[in-house]
Amino acid sequence: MSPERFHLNLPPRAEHLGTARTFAASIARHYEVAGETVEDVKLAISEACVDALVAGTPIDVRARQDGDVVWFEVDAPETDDSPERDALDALGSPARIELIASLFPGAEIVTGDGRRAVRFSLPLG
Amino acid sequence: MSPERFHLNLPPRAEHLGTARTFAASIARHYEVAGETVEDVKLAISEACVDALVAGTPIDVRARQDGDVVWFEVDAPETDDSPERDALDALGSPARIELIASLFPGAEIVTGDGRRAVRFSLPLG
Amino acid sequence: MLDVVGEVDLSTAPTLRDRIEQLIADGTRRLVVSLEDVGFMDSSGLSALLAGYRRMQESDGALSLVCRDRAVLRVFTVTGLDRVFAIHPTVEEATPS
Amino acid sequence: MLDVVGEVDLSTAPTLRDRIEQLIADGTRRLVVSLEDVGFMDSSGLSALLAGYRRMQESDGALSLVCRDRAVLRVFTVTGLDRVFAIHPTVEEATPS
Ligand SMILES: Nc1ncnc2c1ncn2[C@@H]1O[C@H](COP(=O)(O)OP(=O)(O)O)[C@@H](O)[C@H]1O
Ligand SMILES: Nc1ncnc2c1ncn2[C@@H]1O[C@H](COP(=O)(O)OP(=O)(O)O)[C@@H](O)[C@H]1O
Repeated sequence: MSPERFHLNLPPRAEHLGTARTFAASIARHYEVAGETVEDVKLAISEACVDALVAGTPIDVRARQDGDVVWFEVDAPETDDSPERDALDALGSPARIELIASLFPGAEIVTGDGRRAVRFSLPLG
Repeated sequence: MSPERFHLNLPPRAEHLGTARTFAASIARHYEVAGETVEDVKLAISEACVDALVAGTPIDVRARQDGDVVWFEVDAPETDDSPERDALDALGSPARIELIASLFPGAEIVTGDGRRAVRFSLPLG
Repeated sequence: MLDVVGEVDLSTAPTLRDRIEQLIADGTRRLVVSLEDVGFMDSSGLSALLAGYRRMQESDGALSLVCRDRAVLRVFTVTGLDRVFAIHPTVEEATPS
Repeated sequence: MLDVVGEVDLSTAPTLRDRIEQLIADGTRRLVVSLEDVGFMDSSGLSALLAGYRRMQESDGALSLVCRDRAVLRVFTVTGLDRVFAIHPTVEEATPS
Protein backbone atom coordinates (compact mmCIF):
# COMPACT_ATOMS: atom_id res chain seq x y z
CA MET A 1 0.00 0.00 0.00
CA SER A 2 1.31 3.44 -0.88
CA PRO A 3 1.95 5.78 2.05
CA GLU A 4 -1.07 7.80 3.05
CA ARG A 5 -1.08 11.53 2.31
CA PHE A 6 -3.34 14.23 3.63
CA HIS A 7 -3.54 17.86 2.57
CA LEU A 8 -5.52 20.87 3.75
CA ASN A 9 -5.40 24.37 2.29
CA LEU A 10 -7.48 27.23 3.72
CA PRO A 11 -7.62 31.03 3.48
CA PRO A 12 -5.38 32.80 6.01
CA ARG A 13 -8.01 33.68 8.56
CA ALA A 14 -7.72 32.94 12.25
CA GLU A 15 -11.26 31.65 12.36
CA HIS A 16 -10.17 28.71 10.19
CA LEU A 17 -7.69 27.46 12.80
CA GLY A 18 -10.39 25.23 14.25
CA THR A 19 -10.79 23.53 10.87
CA ALA A 20 -7.05 22.93 10.67
CA ARG A 21 -7.09 21.40 14.17
CA THR A 22 -10.04 19.18 13.32
CA PHE A 23 -8.28 18.01 10.17
CA ALA A 24 -5.11 17.14 12.07
CA ALA A 25 -7.08 15.50 14.88
CA SER A 26 -8.87 13.20 12.44
CA ILE A 27 -5.55 12.11 10.98
CA ALA A 28 -4.21 11.39 14.47
CA ARG A 29 -7.37 9.46 15.37
CA HIS A 30 -7.13 7.56 12.11
CA TYR A 31 -3.80 6.19 13.31
CA GLU A 32 -5.36 5.41 16.68
CA VAL A 33 -2.93 7.40 18.79
CA ALA A 34 -3.88 8.09 22.43
CA GLY A 35 -6.46 10.78 23.16
CA GLU A 36 -3.86 12.95 24.89
CA THR A 37 -1.66 12.78 21.82
CA VAL A 38 -4.56 13.88 19.64
CA GLU A 39 -4.84 16.95 21.86
CA ASP A 40 -1.11 17.59 21.51
CA VAL A 41 -1.39 17.42 17.73
CA LYS A 42 -4.19 20.01 17.83
CA LEU A 43 -2.05 22.33 19.95
CA ALA A 44 1.01 21.89 17.71
CA ILE A 45 -1.02 22.61 14.56
CA SER A 46 -2.67 25.66 16.10
CA GLU A 47 0.79 27.06 16.92
CA ALA A 48 2.33 26.11 13.60
CA CYS A 49 -0.32 27.90 11.53
CA VAL A 50 0.33 31.31 13.09
CA ASP A 51 3.18 32.30 10.77
CA ALA A 52 0.94 31.84 7.73
CA LEU A 53 -1.75 33.97 9.38
CA VAL A 54 0.80 36.69 10.14
CA ALA A 55 2.14 36.54 6.57
CA GLY A 56 -1.36 36.45 5.08
CA THR A 57 -0.61 33.29 3.07
CA PRO A 58 -2.92 30.25 3.04
CA ILE A 59 -3.04 27.86 5.97
CA ASP A 60 -1.48 24.74 4.46
CA VAL A 61 -1.17 21.50 6.41
CA ARG A 62 0.25 18.33 4.91
CA ALA A 63 0.63 14.96 6.57
CA ARG A 64 2.26 11.81 5.33
CA GLN A 65 2.64 8.44 6.95
CA ASP A 66 6.18 7.12 6.77
CA GLY A 67 6.74 3.80 8.52
CA ASP A 68 5.97 4.22 12.19
CA VAL A 69 5.56 7.99 12.17
CA VAL A 70 3.29 10.54 10.57
CA TRP A 71 5.09 13.66 9.34
CA PHE A 72 3.17 16.88 9.65
CA GLU A 73 4.29 19.89 7.66
CA VAL A 74 2.70 23.31 8.03
CA ASP A 75 3.58 26.28 5.82
CA ALA A 76 5.32 28.93 7.92
CA PRO A 77 6.62 31.87 5.88
CA GLU A 78 9.35 33.91 7.51
CA THR A 79 7.81 36.83 9.36
CA ASP A 80 9.62 39.61 11.16
CA ASP A 81 8.40 41.07 14.41
CA SER A 82 5.89 43.04 12.44
CA PRO A 83 3.09 45.21 13.77
CA GLU A 84 0.73 42.49 12.53
CA ARG A 85 2.35 40.01 14.86
CA ASP A 86 2.23 42.41 17.76
CA ALA A 87 -1.40 43.21 17.05
CA LEU A 88 -2.15 39.49 17.14
CA ASP A 89 -0.31 39.38 20.45
CA ALA A 90 1.01 35.91 19.76
CA LEU A 91 4.26 34.37 20.87
CA GLY A 92 7.12 35.01 18.45
CA SER A 93 7.94 32.32 15.92
CA PRO A 94 10.97 30.85 17.78
CA ALA A 95 8.99 30.50 21.01
CA ARG A 96 6.22 28.73 19.14
CA ILE A 97 8.65 26.27 17.54
CA GLU A 98 10.04 25.59 21.00
CA LEU A 99 6.54 24.93 22.28
CA ILE A 100 5.86 22.51 19.43
CA ALA A 101 9.19 20.77 20.08
CA SER A 102 8.20 20.28 23.73
CA LEU A 103 5.21 18.34 22.45
CA PHE A 104 6.95 16.59 19.55
CA PRO A 105 10.71 16.44 20.08
CA GLY A 106 12.66 17.16 16.92
CA ALA A 107 10.13 19.65 15.57
CA GLU A 108 11.94 22.09 13.30
CA ILE A 109 11.75 24.60 10.50
CA VAL A 110 12.48 23.13 7.07
CA THR A 111 12.96 25.04 3.84
CA GLY A 112 12.96 24.01 0.20
CA ASP A 113 10.90 24.47 -2.98
CA GLY A 114 10.68 28.15 -2.05
CA ARG A 115 8.69 27.02 0.96
CA ARG A 116 9.36 27.41 4.66
CA ALA A 117 7.49 25.03 6.92
CA VAL A 118 7.23 23.74 10.46
CA ARG A 119 7.77 19.99 10.49
CA PHE A 120 7.18 17.51 13.27
CA SER A 121 6.60 13.81 13.52
CA LEU A 122 3.90 11.95 15.37
CA PRO A 123 5.07 8.52 16.55
CA LEU A 124 2.62 5.70 15.94
CA GLY A 125 1.91 2.62 18.04
CA MET B 1 -10.16 40.78 -1.19
CA SER B 2 -9.40 37.78 -3.38
CA PRO B 3 -12.04 35.04 -3.43
CA GLU B 4 -11.58 32.48 -0.69
CA ARG B 5 -10.40 29.00 -1.65
CA PHE B 6 -10.43 25.81 0.36
CA HIS B 7 -8.92 22.46 -0.49
CA LEU B 8 -8.89 19.04 1.17
CA ASN B 9 -7.13 15.93 -0.10
CA LEU B 10 -7.32 12.59 1.74
CA PRO B 11 -6.56 8.93 1.08
CA PRO B 12 -9.46 7.03 -0.48
CA ARG B 13 -10.77 5.35 2.64
CA ALA B 14 -14.38 5.40 3.72
CA GLU B 15 -13.37 6.16 7.29
CA HIS B 16 -12.15 9.59 6.11
CA LEU B 17 -15.61 10.63 4.93
CA GLY B 18 -16.26 12.17 8.33
CA THR B 19 -13.21 14.41 7.89
CA ALA B 20 -14.47 15.52 4.48
CA ARG B 21 -17.87 16.34 5.98
CA THR B 22 -16.32 18.28 8.84
CA PHE B 23 -14.19 20.24 6.39
CA ALA B 24 -17.21 21.15 4.26
CA ALA B 25 -19.32 21.96 7.33
CA SER B 26 -16.72 24.42 8.62
CA ILE B 27 -16.71 26.18 5.28
CA ALA B 28 -20.51 26.40 5.32
CA ARG B 29 -20.47 27.70 8.91
CA HIS B 30 -17.78 30.21 7.97
CA TYR B 31 -20.27 31.74 5.55
CA GLU B 32 -22.93 31.66 8.26
CA VAL B 33 -25.50 29.64 6.36
CA ALA B 34 -28.43 28.15 8.30
CA GLY B 35 -27.80 25.05 10.42
CA GLU B 36 -30.07 22.95 8.19
CA THR B 37 -28.05 24.00 5.18
CA VAL B 38 -24.83 22.95 6.91
CA GLU B 39 -26.39 19.50 7.33
CA ASP B 40 -27.33 19.43 3.64
CA VAL B 41 -23.73 20.29 2.68
CA LYS B 42 -22.49 17.38 4.79
CA LEU B 43 -24.92 15.01 3.08
CA ALA B 44 -24.01 16.27 -0.40
CA ILE B 45 -20.28 15.89 0.29
CA SER B 46 -20.70 12.42 1.74
CA GLU B 47 -22.53 11.35 -1.43
CA ALA B 48 -20.14 13.11 -3.79
CA CYS B 49 -17.04 11.41 -2.38
CA VAL B 50 -18.27 7.88 -3.11
CA ASP B 51 -17.02 7.73 -6.71
CA ALA B 52 -13.46 8.46 -5.57
CA LEU B 53 -13.73 5.71 -2.95
CA VAL B 54 -14.99 3.26 -5.55
CA ALA B 55 -12.21 4.27 -7.95
CA GLY B 56 -9.58 4.17 -5.20
CA THR B 57 -8.40 7.73 -5.95
CA PRO B 58 -7.96 10.41 -3.26
CA ILE B 59 -10.91 12.15 -1.72
CA ASP B 60 -10.50 15.67 -3.07
CA VAL B 61 -12.83 18.50 -2.09
CA ARG B 62 -12.37 22.07 -3.30
CA ALA B 63 -14.49 25.07 -2.46
CA ARG B 64 -14.36 28.58 -3.77
CA GLN B 65 -16.43 31.60 -2.95
CA ASP B 66 -17.72 33.39 -6.01
CA GLY B 67 -19.97 36.37 -5.31
CA ASP B 68 -23.02 35.17 -3.44
CA VAL B 69 -22.37 31.45 -3.81
CA VAL B 70 -19.72 28.96 -2.73
CA TRP B 71 -18.83 26.42 -5.38
CA PHE B 72 -17.99 22.94 -4.14
CA GLU B 73 -16.16 20.55 -6.40
CA VAL B 74 -15.48 16.93 -5.47
CA ASP B 75 -13.38 14.59 -7.58
CA ALA B 76 -15.59 11.84 -8.98
CA PRO B 77 -13.80 9.54 -11.42
CA GLU B 78 -16.00 7.61 -13.79
CA THR B 79 -16.80 4.21 -12.33
CA ASP B 80 -18.76 1.44 -13.94
CA ASP B 81 -21.14 -0.73 -12.00
CA SER B 82 -18.18 -2.66 -10.74
CA PRO B 83 -18.12 -5.41 -8.13
CA GLU B 84 -16.46 -2.85 -5.84
CA ARG B 85 -19.49 -0.63 -6.06
CA ASP B 86 -21.84 -3.52 -5.46
CA ALA B 87 -19.80 -4.68 -2.50
CA LEU B 88 -20.10 -1.18 -1.06
CA ASP B 89 -23.83 -1.45 -1.64
CA ALA B 90 -24.10 2.24 -2.41
CA LEU B 91 -26.48 3.95 -4.74
CA GLY B 92 -25.20 4.19 -8.31
CA SER B 93 -23.50 7.39 -9.41
CA PRO B 94 -26.51 8.85 -11.28
CA ALA B 95 -28.82 8.31 -8.30
CA ARG B 96 -26.32 10.03 -6.04
CA ILE B 97 -26.05 13.05 -8.33
CA GLU B 98 -29.82 13.24 -8.33
CA LEU B 99 -29.83 13.17 -4.56
CA ILE B 100 -27.28 15.98 -4.41
CA ALA B 101 -29.30 17.99 -6.95
CA SER B 102 -32.38 17.64 -4.73
CA LEU B 103 -30.37 19.36 -2.02
CA PHE B 104 -28.55 21.85 -4.25
CA PRO B 105 -30.42 22.41 -7.53
CA GLY B 106 -28.11 22.55 -10.51
CA ALA B 107 -25.61 20.05 -9.11
CA GLU B 108 -23.85 18.36 -11.99
CA ILE B 109 -20.86 16.41 -13.22
CA VAL B 110 -18.15 18.59 -14.76
CA THR B 111 -15.10 17.42 -16.64
CA GLY B 112 -11.87 19.11 -17.66
CA ASP B 113 -8.12 18.97 -16.92
CA GLY B 114 -8.43 15.19 -17.09
CA ARG B 115 -10.64 15.47 -14.03
CA ARG B 116 -14.25 14.49 -13.50
CA ALA B 117 -15.97 16.11 -10.58
CA VAL B 118 -19.30 16.66 -8.90
CA ARG B 119 -20.03 20.37 -8.68
CA PHE B 120 -22.71 22.18 -6.74
CA SER B 121 -23.22 25.67 -5.42
CA LEU B 122 -24.20 26.75 -1.95
CA PRO B 123 -26.16 30.03 -1.99
CA LEU B 124 -25.08 32.56 0.62
CA GLY B 125 -27.18 35.04 2.59
CA MET C 1 -34.80 -3.22 18.88
CA LEU C 2 -31.60 -2.21 17.18
CA ASP C 3 -30.08 1.01 18.50
CA VAL C 4 -27.82 2.58 15.92
CA VAL C 5 -25.23 4.97 17.34
CA GLY C 6 -22.94 7.45 15.59
CA GLU C 7 -22.58 8.40 11.95
CA VAL C 8 -23.79 6.08 9.21
CA ASP C 9 -21.88 6.37 5.97
CA LEU C 10 -19.92 4.08 3.67
CA SER C 11 -17.53 3.23 6.52
CA THR C 12 -20.23 2.04 8.92
CA ALA C 13 -23.22 1.07 6.74
CA PRO C 14 -21.86 -2.46 6.08
CA THR C 15 -21.90 -3.11 9.84
CA LEU C 16 -25.48 -1.86 10.08
CA ARG C 17 -26.45 -4.10 7.20
CA ASP C 18 -24.78 -7.11 8.81
CA ARG C 19 -26.47 -6.48 12.17
CA ILE C 20 -29.88 -6.41 10.55
CA GLU C 21 -29.12 -9.54 8.51
CA GLN C 22 -28.04 -11.33 11.67
CA LEU C 23 -31.19 -10.39 13.57
CA ILE C 24 -33.33 -11.67 10.71
CA ALA C 25 -31.26 -14.85 10.49
CA ASP C 26 -31.82 -15.28 14.24
CA GLY C 27 -35.56 -15.24 13.66
CA THR C 28 -36.51 -11.61 14.40
CA ARG C 29 -39.67 -10.71 12.49
CA ARG C 30 -40.64 -7.36 14.01
CA LEU C 31 -37.60 -5.12 14.10
CA VAL C 32 -37.51 -1.53 15.29
CA VAL C 33 -34.34 0.27 14.24
CA SER C 34 -33.76 3.34 16.37
CA LEU C 35 -31.87 6.17 14.69
CA GLU C 36 -32.25 8.41 17.74
CA ASP C 37 -28.52 8.34 18.48
CA VAL C 38 -27.49 8.79 14.87
CA GLY C 39 -25.89 12.15 14.11
CA PHE C 40 -25.51 11.68 10.40
CA MET C 41 -26.75 9.26 7.76
CA ASP C 42 -26.27 9.20 4.00
CA SER C 43 -27.60 6.99 1.21
CA SER C 44 -25.34 4.09 2.17
CA GLY C 45 -27.25 3.87 5.45
CA LEU C 46 -30.45 4.04 3.46
CA SER C 47 -29.30 1.12 1.31
CA ALA C 48 -28.53 -0.95 4.38
CA LEU C 49 -31.96 -0.23 5.87
CA LEU C 50 -33.70 -0.89 2.56
CA ALA C 51 -31.97 -4.26 2.24
CA GLY C 52 -33.23 -5.18 5.71
CA TYR C 53 -36.70 -3.87 4.93
CA ARG C 54 -36.94 -6.07 1.83
CA ARG C 55 -35.63 -9.15 3.60
CA MET C 56 -38.27 -8.59 6.28
CA GLN C 57 -41.04 -8.27 3.72
CA GLU C 58 -39.97 -11.51 2.07
CA SER C 59 -40.20 -13.18 5.49
CA ASP C 60 -43.62 -11.66 6.33
CA GLY C 61 -41.94 -9.56 8.98
CA ALA C 62 -41.70 -5.80 9.45
CA LEU C 63 -38.91 -3.30 9.90
CA SER C 64 -39.78 0.13 11.23
CA LEU C 65 -37.69 3.14 12.18
CA VAL C 66 -37.50 5.63 15.02
CA CYS C 67 -36.20 9.01 13.97
CA ARG C 68 -37.03 12.61 14.73
CA ASP C 69 -33.86 14.44 13.75
CA ARG C 70 -34.41 16.59 10.68
CA ALA C 71 -30.83 16.10 9.44
CA VAL C 72 -31.13 12.30 9.58
CA LEU C 73 -34.65 12.35 8.08
CA ARG C 74 -33.36 14.47 5.21
CA VAL C 75 -31.90 11.56 3.24
CA PHE C 76 -35.28 9.80 3.47
CA THR C 77 -37.30 12.78 2.32
CA VAL C 78 -35.11 13.75 -0.63
CA THR C 79 -35.16 10.18 -1.93
CA GLY C 80 -38.88 9.69 -1.23
CA LEU C 81 -38.12 6.70 1.00
CA ASP C 82 -39.94 8.37 3.89
CA ARG C 83 -43.04 7.00 2.14
CA VAL C 84 -41.67 3.47 2.08
CA PHE C 85 -40.48 3.13 5.66
CA ALA C 86 -42.72 3.44 8.68
CA ILE C 87 -40.86 6.18 10.57
CA HIS C 88 -41.95 6.95 14.13
CA PRO C 89 -40.88 9.92 16.24
CA THR C 90 -40.48 7.82 19.42
CA VAL C 91 -39.78 4.23 20.37
CA GLU C 92 -43.16 4.06 22.16
CA GLU C 93 -45.01 4.89 18.98
CA ALA C 94 -43.01 2.32 17.05
CA THR C 95 -43.90 -0.46 19.49
CA PRO C 96 -47.64 -0.33 20.18
CA SER C 97 -48.60 -2.64 23.02
CA MET D 1 -15.49 35.75 37.78
CA LEU D 2 -14.95 35.53 34.08
CA ASP D 3 -16.27 32.35 32.52
CA VAL D 4 -14.48 31.60 29.25
CA VAL D 5 -16.41 29.35 26.89
CA GLY D 6 -15.31 27.57 23.73
CA GLU D 7 -11.94 27.39 22.00
CA VAL D 8 -9.28 30.00 22.65
CA ASP D 9 -6.94 30.59 19.74
CA LEU D 10 -5.84 33.52 17.60
CA SER D 11 -9.43 34.10 16.50
CA THR D 12 -10.84 34.45 20.02
CA ALA D 13 -7.88 35.43 22.24
CA PRO D 14 -8.24 39.16 21.44
CA THR D 15 -11.77 39.06 22.85
CA LEU D 16 -10.53 37.36 26.00
CA ARG D 17 -7.83 39.96 26.36
CA ASP D 18 -10.32 42.79 25.92
CA ARG D 19 -12.73 41.32 28.48
CA ILE D 20 -9.99 41.10 31.09
CA GLU D 21 -8.81 44.64 30.31
CA GLN D 22 -12.35 45.92 30.68
CA LEU D 23 -12.85 44.22 34.04
CA ILE D 24 -9.62 45.72 35.31
CA ALA D 25 -10.59 49.14 33.93
CA ASP D 26 -13.91 48.77 35.78
CA GLY D 27 -12.03 48.35 39.04
CA THR D 28 -11.86 44.56 39.46
CA ARG D 29 -8.84 43.64 41.55
CA ARG D 30 -9.44 39.97 42.33
CA LEU D 31 -10.32 38.16 39.13
CA VAL D 32 -10.95 34.44 38.77
CA VAL D 33 -10.89 33.32 35.16
CA SER D 34 -12.66 29.99 34.74
CA LEU D 35 -11.42 27.82 31.90
CA GLU D 36 -13.81 25.01 32.85
CA ASP D 37 -15.84 25.42 29.67
CA VAL D 38 -12.82 25.81 27.43
CA GLY D 39 -12.26 22.90 25.07
CA PHE D 40 -9.02 24.11 23.57
CA MET D 41 -6.45 26.80 24.28
CA ASP D 42 -3.17 27.63 22.59
CA SER D 43 -0.41 30.15 23.30
CA SER D 44 -2.49 33.07 22.10
CA GLY D 45 -4.87 32.41 25.00
CA LEU D 46 -1.84 32.21 27.27
CA SER D 47 -0.66 35.62 26.03
CA ALA D 48 -4.06 37.14 26.73
CA LEU D 49 -4.10 35.71 30.26
CA LEU D 50 -0.52 36.76 30.87
CA ALA D 51 -1.28 40.33 29.82
CA GLY D 52 -4.14 40.39 32.29
CA TYR D 53 -2.01 38.82 35.01
CA ARG D 54 0.63 41.53 34.62
CA ARG D 55 -1.89 44.37 34.57
CA MET D 56 -3.33 42.97 37.79
CA GLN D 57 0.08 42.77 39.44
CA GLU D 58 0.76 46.38 38.52
CA SER D 59 -2.52 47.33 40.18
CA ASP D 60 -1.87 45.24 43.31
CA GLY D 61 -4.61 42.89 42.26
CA ALA D 62 -4.64 39.18 41.48
CA LEU D 63 -5.74 37.03 38.60
CA SER D 64 -6.17 33.32 39.20
CA LEU D 65 -7.41 30.49 37.01
CA VAL D 66 -9.76 27.54 37.32
CA CYS D 67 -8.82 24.62 35.13
CA ARG D 68 -8.74 20.85 35.46
CA ASP D 69 -8.75 19.69 31.85
CA ARG D 70 -5.43 18.11 30.94
CA ALA D 71 -5.63 19.29 27.31
CA VAL D 72 -6.15 22.91 28.35
CA LEU D 73 -3.50 22.71 31.10
CA ARG D 74 -1.03 21.37 28.56
CA VAL D 75 -0.13 24.75 27.09
CA PHE D 76 0.65 25.98 30.63
CA THR D 77 2.84 23.03 31.55
CA VAL D 78 4.90 22.94 28.35
CA THR D 79 5.63 26.66 28.64
CA GLY D 80 6.26 26.51 32.39
CA LEU D 81 3.55 29.09 33.00
CA ASP D 82 1.75 26.68 35.32
CA ARG D 83 4.28 27.93 37.88
CA VAL D 84 3.41 31.57 37.25
CA PHE D 85 -0.38 31.38 37.42
CA ALA D 86 -2.32 30.20 40.43
CA ILE D 87 -4.36 27.42 38.83
CA HIS D 88 -7.16 25.84 40.88
CA PRO D 89 -9.11 22.69 40.05
CA THR D 90 -12.47 24.18 41.13
CA VAL D 91 -14.07 27.60 41.47
CA GLU D 92 -14.53 26.96 45.23
CA GLU D 93 -10.82 26.53 45.72
CA ALA D 94 -10.09 29.65 43.70
CA THR D 95 -12.38 31.79 45.86
CA PRO D 96 -11.65 31.05 49.54
CA SER D 97 -14.30 32.62 51.76
N1 LIG E 1 4.29 15.46 5.89
C1 LIG E 1 5.04 15.79 4.85
N2 LIG E 1 6.35 15.96 4.99
C2 LIG E 1 7.08 16.32 3.97
N3 LIG E 1 6.61 16.55 2.76
C3 LIG E 1 5.32 16.39 2.56
C4 LIG E 1 4.48 15.99 3.58
N4 LIG E 1 3.22 15.90 3.08
C5 LIG E 1 3.31 16.23 1.81
N5 LIG E 1 4.57 16.54 1.48
C6 LIG E 1 5.06 17.03 0.21
O1 LIG E 1 4.30 18.19 -0.10
C7 LIG E 1 4.09 18.25 -1.51
C8 LIG E 1 2.61 18.37 -1.81
O2 LIG E 1 1.98 17.26 -1.28
P1 LIG E 1 0.88 16.46 -2.06
O3 LIG E 1 0.54 15.25 -1.27
O4 LIG E 1 1.31 16.30 -3.48
O5 LIG E 1 -0.34 17.44 -1.91
P2 LIG E 1 -1.38 17.96 -3.00
O6 LIG E 1 -1.40 17.00 -4.15
O7 LIG E 1 -2.64 17.99 -2.23
O8 LIG E 1 -0.90 19.34 -3.39
C9 LIG E 1 4.74 17.02 -2.10
O9 LIG E 1 5.98 17.36 -2.60
C10 LIG E 1 4.85 16.06 -0.91
O10 LIG E 1 5.93 15.18 -1.04
N1 LIG F 1 -15.11 25.17 -6.18
C1 LIG F 1 -14.37 25.16 -7.27
N2 LIG F 1 -14.96 25.15 -8.45
C2 LIG F 1 -14.23 25.12 -9.54
N3 LIG F 1 -12.90 25.07 -9.56
C3 LIG F 1 -12.28 25.08 -8.40
C4 LIG F 1 -12.97 25.13 -7.20
N4 LIG F 1 -12.07 25.14 -6.21
C5 LIG F 1 -10.89 25.08 -6.78
N5 LIG F 1 -10.99 25.03 -8.10
C6 LIG F 1 -9.95 24.89 -9.08
O1 LIG F 1 -9.24 23.71 -8.74
C7 LIG F 1 -7.86 23.89 -9.03
C8 LIG F 1 -7.03 23.61 -7.80
O2 LIG F 1 -7.46 24.49 -6.81
P1 LIG F 1 -6.42 25.28 -5.90
O3 LIG F 1 -7.21 26.23 -5.06
O4 LIG F 1 -5.31 25.79 -6.73
O5 LIG F 1 -5.97 24.11 -4.92
P2 LIG F 1 -4.52 23.69 -4.43
O6 LIG F 1 -3.59 24.86 -4.60
O7 LIG F 1 -4.77 23.36 -3.00
O8 LIG F 1 -4.16 22.49 -5.26
C9 LIG F 1 -7.70 25.31 -9.54
O9 LIG F 1 -7.66 25.28 -10.95
C10 LIG F 1 -8.96 26.03 -9.06
O10 LIG F 1 -9.36 27.04 -9.92
